[in-house]
Amino acid sequence: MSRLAVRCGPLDLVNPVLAASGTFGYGDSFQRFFPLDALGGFVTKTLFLAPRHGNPPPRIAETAAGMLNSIGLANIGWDRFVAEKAPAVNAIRGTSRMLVNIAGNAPDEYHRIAERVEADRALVACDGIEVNVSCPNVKEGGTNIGCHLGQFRETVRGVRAATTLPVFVKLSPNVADVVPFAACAADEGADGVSIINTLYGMRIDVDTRRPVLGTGSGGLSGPAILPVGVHWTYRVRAALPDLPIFGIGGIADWRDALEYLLAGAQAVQVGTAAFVHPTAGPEIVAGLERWCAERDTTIERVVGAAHRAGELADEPVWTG
Amino acid sequence: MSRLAVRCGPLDLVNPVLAASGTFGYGDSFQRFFPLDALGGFVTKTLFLAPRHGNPPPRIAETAAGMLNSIGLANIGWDRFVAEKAPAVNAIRGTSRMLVNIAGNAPDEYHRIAERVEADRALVACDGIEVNVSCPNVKEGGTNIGCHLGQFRETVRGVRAATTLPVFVKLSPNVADVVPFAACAADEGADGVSIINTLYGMRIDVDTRRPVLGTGSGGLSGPAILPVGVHWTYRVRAALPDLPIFGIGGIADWRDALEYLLAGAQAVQVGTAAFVHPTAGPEIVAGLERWCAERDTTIERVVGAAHRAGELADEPVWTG
Amino acid sequence: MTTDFPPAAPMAGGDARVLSLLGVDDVGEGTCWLRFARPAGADCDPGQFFMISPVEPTGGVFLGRPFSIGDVRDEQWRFLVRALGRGTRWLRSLGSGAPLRVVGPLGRPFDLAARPVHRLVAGGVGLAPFFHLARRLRAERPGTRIELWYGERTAAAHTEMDSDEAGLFDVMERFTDDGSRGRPGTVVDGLAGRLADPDAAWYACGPHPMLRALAGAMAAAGTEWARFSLEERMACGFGVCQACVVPRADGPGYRLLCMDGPVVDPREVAW
Amino acid sequence: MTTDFPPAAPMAGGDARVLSLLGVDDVGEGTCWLRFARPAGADCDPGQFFMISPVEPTGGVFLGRPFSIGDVRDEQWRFLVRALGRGTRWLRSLGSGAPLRVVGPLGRPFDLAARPVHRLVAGGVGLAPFFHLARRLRAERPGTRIELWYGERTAAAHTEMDSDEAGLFDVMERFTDDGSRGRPGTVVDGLAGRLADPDAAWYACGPHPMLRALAGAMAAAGTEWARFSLEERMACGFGVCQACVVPRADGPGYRLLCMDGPVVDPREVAW
Ligand SMILES: Cc1cc2nc3c(=O)[nH]c(=O)nc-3n(C[C@H](O)[C@H](O)[C@H](O)COP(=O)(O)OP(=O)(O)OC[C@H]3O[C@@H](n4cnc5c(N)ncnc54)[C@H](O)[C@@H]3O)c2cc1C
Ligand SMILES: Cc1cc2nc3c(=O)[nH]c(=O)nc-3n(C[C@H](O)[C@H](O)[C@H](O)COP(=O)(O)OP(=O)(O)OC[C@H]3O[C@@H](n4cnc5c(N)ncnc54)[C@H](O)[C@@H]3O)c2cc1C
Ligand SMILES: Cc1cc2nc3c(=O)[nH]c(=O)nc-3n(C[C@H](O)[C@H](O)[C@H](O)COP(=O)(O)O)c2cc1C
Ligand SMILES: Cc1cc2nc3c(=O)[nH]c(=O)nc-3n(C[C@H](O)[C@H](O)[C@H](O)COP(=O)(O)O)c2cc1C
Ligand code: FES
Ligand code: FES
Repeated sequence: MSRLAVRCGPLDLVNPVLAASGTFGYGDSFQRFFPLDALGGFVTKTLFLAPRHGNPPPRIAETAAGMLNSIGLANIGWDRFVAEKAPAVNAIRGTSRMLVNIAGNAPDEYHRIAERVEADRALVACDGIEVNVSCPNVKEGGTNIGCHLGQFRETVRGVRAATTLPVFVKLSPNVADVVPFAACAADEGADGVSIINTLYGMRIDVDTRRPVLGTGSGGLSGPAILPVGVHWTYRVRAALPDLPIFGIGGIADWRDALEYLLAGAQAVQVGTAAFVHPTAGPEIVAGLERWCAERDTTIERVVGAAHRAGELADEPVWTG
Repeated sequence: MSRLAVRCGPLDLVNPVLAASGTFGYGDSFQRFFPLDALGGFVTKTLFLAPRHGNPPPRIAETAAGMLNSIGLANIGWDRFVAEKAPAVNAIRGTSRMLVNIAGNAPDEYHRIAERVEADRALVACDGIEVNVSCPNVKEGGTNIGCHLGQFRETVRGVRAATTLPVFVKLSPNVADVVPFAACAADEGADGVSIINTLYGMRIDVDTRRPVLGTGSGGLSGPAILPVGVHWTYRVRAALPDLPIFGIGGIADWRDALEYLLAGAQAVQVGTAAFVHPTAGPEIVAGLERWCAERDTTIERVVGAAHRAGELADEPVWTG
Repeated sequence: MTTDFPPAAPMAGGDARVLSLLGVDDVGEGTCWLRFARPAGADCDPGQFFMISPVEPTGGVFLGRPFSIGDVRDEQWRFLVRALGRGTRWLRSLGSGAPLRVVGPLGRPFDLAARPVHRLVAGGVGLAPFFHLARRLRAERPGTRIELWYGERTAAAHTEMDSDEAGLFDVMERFTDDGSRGRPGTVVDGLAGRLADPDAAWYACGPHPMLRALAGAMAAAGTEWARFSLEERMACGFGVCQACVVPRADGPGYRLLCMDGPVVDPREVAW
Repeated sequence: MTTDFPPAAPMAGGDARVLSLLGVDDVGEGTCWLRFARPAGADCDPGQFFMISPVEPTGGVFLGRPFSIGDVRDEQWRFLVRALGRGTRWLRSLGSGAPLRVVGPLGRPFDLAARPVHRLVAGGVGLAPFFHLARRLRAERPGTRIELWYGERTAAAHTEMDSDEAGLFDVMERFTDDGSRGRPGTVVDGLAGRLADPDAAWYACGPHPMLRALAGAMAAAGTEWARFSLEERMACGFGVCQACVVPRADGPGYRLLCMDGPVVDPREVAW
């Protein structure tokens, strides 16, 4: 499938379709549906140094062509991941790339887990780190690190300093402009960015008259947010043409994936769609292969093509 | 229908359902579907002092449970509105409230059109002004006024100074936090806020390999964004319990409207849904009436009810 | 969108209705007639259009699709629909009984010329409005000649007509780009030399490049009386969303196709 | 979501399938059997569940809904579905032939006790898993007595059973809260005094308040062998989304109901 082979910064991928963090477990959950190496790679659930129980239920709510989640980054913690998950995943992943997604309660916790990932490289055959900055900074009154440029910079800098592994920073759309965050990640030596994480959202149960989610608000994902992710992917590509991008948000079929690639992402990550349609990822790979073959082209040639006939990102956006 | 009667700041409304700006023309377009006073009120298309032709087509794109638009605030300008539209609308609007939505290319243009609205009060029987701050500031390199607190404050201050009419400020969701903008509007003497305008979004045509919209990006609206609007309505209500709110975004039926009311909006505005379902507004009114009657309650009592059993907005949002 | 299933019937809404499909009949490669019972007392004129959408967003289809009224026959409203993208493929996949939102009639109809010859020029599914138009011309312009000039890419794409439909036209010239049926080449080529005919009124509908070419040829030939039905993306269909703009010939700015059209004099448009 | 209509068939995906409905049969107020042809070679155990969703988001229904396997009969997979909200109402409104995503079997099944008496305790649509369970018990625990204790709010809500279904149970005790059918009161009331029975194994499924009450009564009575099938919101059903948490009895934290359940020993859960 060399039409599909693509480089995303330091990573070479057999195809441009990965599984997104928090929707693929630790890599060992989809065996029943397809072999791991059907995908170009996958990103683990966000790992903290210590395990987290996560938020009280209900943790999900349905929305029009999407869903809300308030999982609360429940995870087994780094040590259990190394002991219980890594050996099996190392064995089965084949050609698929594994990115370990990390986070903490404050910038220094990010740095510490990044050091552990670096230290445990012999035990965990991971190909890179994805930094989930969309977390409240517990030590700073809960400001979301991914929405605050200063804390964002501090977080990325420390992670970069802690490891020589490829580092991708996963950006939050809950900001006025994603571009400065992407630029900051690039300044700080990140190898690329992942665009986007979930949007803030809430549903209210009109019968109980309370928010559906146990925590009130959560993160919006699914087909509903695809245009938001494509918009920011296009903008970041226009401003930083050399910065590798994972396009994420609402991808459910190969056409959706192609929109991100044309907008400038080297590869995409599929999340929510895999809950309702577990084989969405491999079907997207097959669809892209067919599309490239029919046009005798390759993914490498398609990436960013939407910019070629003239840049549309310099203009301010007049809606309404 | 006194169960539905509600006060939204200085406005008293026969029911809490209005038509949103840009989706109802100048008030004279829905006669063929229902009489104007079936709604509590309506907001005009955004008016500038001078007419605007708007953006090159295509101006819309479909998305999952939503749409993008890049109309570019095409409008007939204040003078033609006064001469050609206002007389007819004054005559037919009955009990429905009319808000004139205004904007400009820079803060001082907002101030000038607000002065005109004030000066022409005898000619245009409007009940208030809604300020659409989601516009690029042409004199400041196109920064979106609604996403920049300094320019936002300057804009609201001047409009407030120019008129004694009720002033509602329509907030953009394309910010890290909507609450400071709502607080700023309140500081500057606005009578209330409208939450939310469209989110930035893009679609790409995989056949032409170009963005679908003539301008590249546009504004996302429709059911897809409902949870985003409910989230910010809830957050603003929690932070500023006395600030009147119009809830907007993705409302297509009475349950959707009720979510905004429970979250803390005194009234709602229906936009995109009316394109595909022109009678959505009156059907929502009927649904709310039924719901209130069955429970022998009133809209006034329902507003903000989702906060009563304990506030969920103080906590940082842990998604993922 | 959390409406109950089955969807609640809408309140009296003038021209906004939920109608259930009577049937979907294939009449050539990817093209079908969508049929609805004509609502009591509802009328529409040739060249007007309707916005047709799912009652709730369905499989990525949310907005209404604009379709010209194709034919009014046997107390039915009929729409000739070619399955091209998401929404039209979805419509074609429906079975009878499926509920759909049908908003209209909308827009400016064809006006009827007082001329002895009416030439209806159709490219592809641009054929749609001409059945209803031909019936109207027969009724209101008796004794005039009605010609259909109809081009498709290839033979398989040609819409099959029953005798009643075919009988609406005194003359029917078929064209195919590949020569596989009727005359080879485009309709516009086929009309070369005839455009100055003072007896003829011209009604055209088809893809934009075809209409642009025809408008150019007509300008050159000095054609006096012509009406084109144009297409642009539409969200509402009744003048509020400002999506459906076409550049106006007189000065800068645009016309709203759903209000000032879809039927226009080609001289009103900057091509 | 821009998949073509009709949806492309999925690639071989293990337990992820698109199946078309064989039929929807109403069997009592708002309750129906959804029937599918059993895919060749596919098996599932009593107490396991499936995630069922539209092939594409439809009318506000996007996520899969979890349903226990209700019965496996006539080479069919049958799901007993009560229409409560958006998705279940939509499922009930479908006709035969409708394509649906059906992912599973998922989760931990009922294990079968080695006891002479099996008491199946059902509240409302919690009845669903017990047809398949009773068949399995008949096959693997021959000569034991299978009792169904089944409560509903009122008579009209009771699921009607054909003779084959009713014949699965040696004893059937029906209850209604309002006394309109069978014994008055809740099943849990009806069981008072029996819970210590050393010959009995207990299998329960129903609304959370009922199960909480039953778990409390069992703890008090020192019931030895019981299995409950619980409910929680689920996005995936196979352990990746972390939505389906129930508080664990041992220390803080949660169990994932889709992996450690849905069938649990009531003593594993903090009620
Ligand atoms: C006034 C008018 C009358 C029409 N009459 C007919 C008719 O009788 N029969 C027929 O088959 N077609 C007709 N069309 C064209 C028809 O509306 C489009 O083919 C249809 O909207 C395409 O939708 P889709 O879902 O297949 O394509 P998609 O690409 O999935 O549509 C995406 C969006 O783009 C819009 N769009 C795409 N192509 C067009 C187009 N050519 N014109 C307008 N909007 C478009 C869609 O409405 C939708 O909003 C008419 C168009 C107009 C404006
Ligand atoms: C393991 C398991 C087995 C089940 N077996 C059956 C069965 O055999 N028959 C049957 O009728 N019902 C069963 N249920 C309950 C069924 O899943 C819900 O009634 C259904 O999800 C409600 O969806 P809705 O669209 O009607 O409600 P909505 O309120 O529209 O659903 C909104 C969201 O909440 C979720 N949700 C709402 N109520 C429940 C609930 N009680 N449990 C889990 N998720 C819920 C939905 O799945 C959806 O994601 C089972 C639930 C679980 C967890
Ligand atoms: C086609 C279109 C045009 C719009 N024009 C305006 C406008 O002129 N001024 C404005 O304040 N908002 C405008 N809006 C935004 C709507 O008023 C509303 O805030 C937004 O669409 C979200 O609500 P909805 O999901 O119900 O449409 C427009 C929206 C659409 C879809
Ligand atoms: C249930 C759920 C859990 C998630 N958990 C994580 C997580 O742990 N870390 C992270 O970086 N993103 C997480 N995400 C975000 C996704 O990786 C993805 O960025 C987002 O959902 C948008 O993509 P999608 O629309 O394809 O789901 C989660 C999303 C969902 C729906
Ligand atoms: S389609 Fe909305 S204005 Fe023409
Ligand atoms: S439902 Fe997703 S983990 Fe249990």
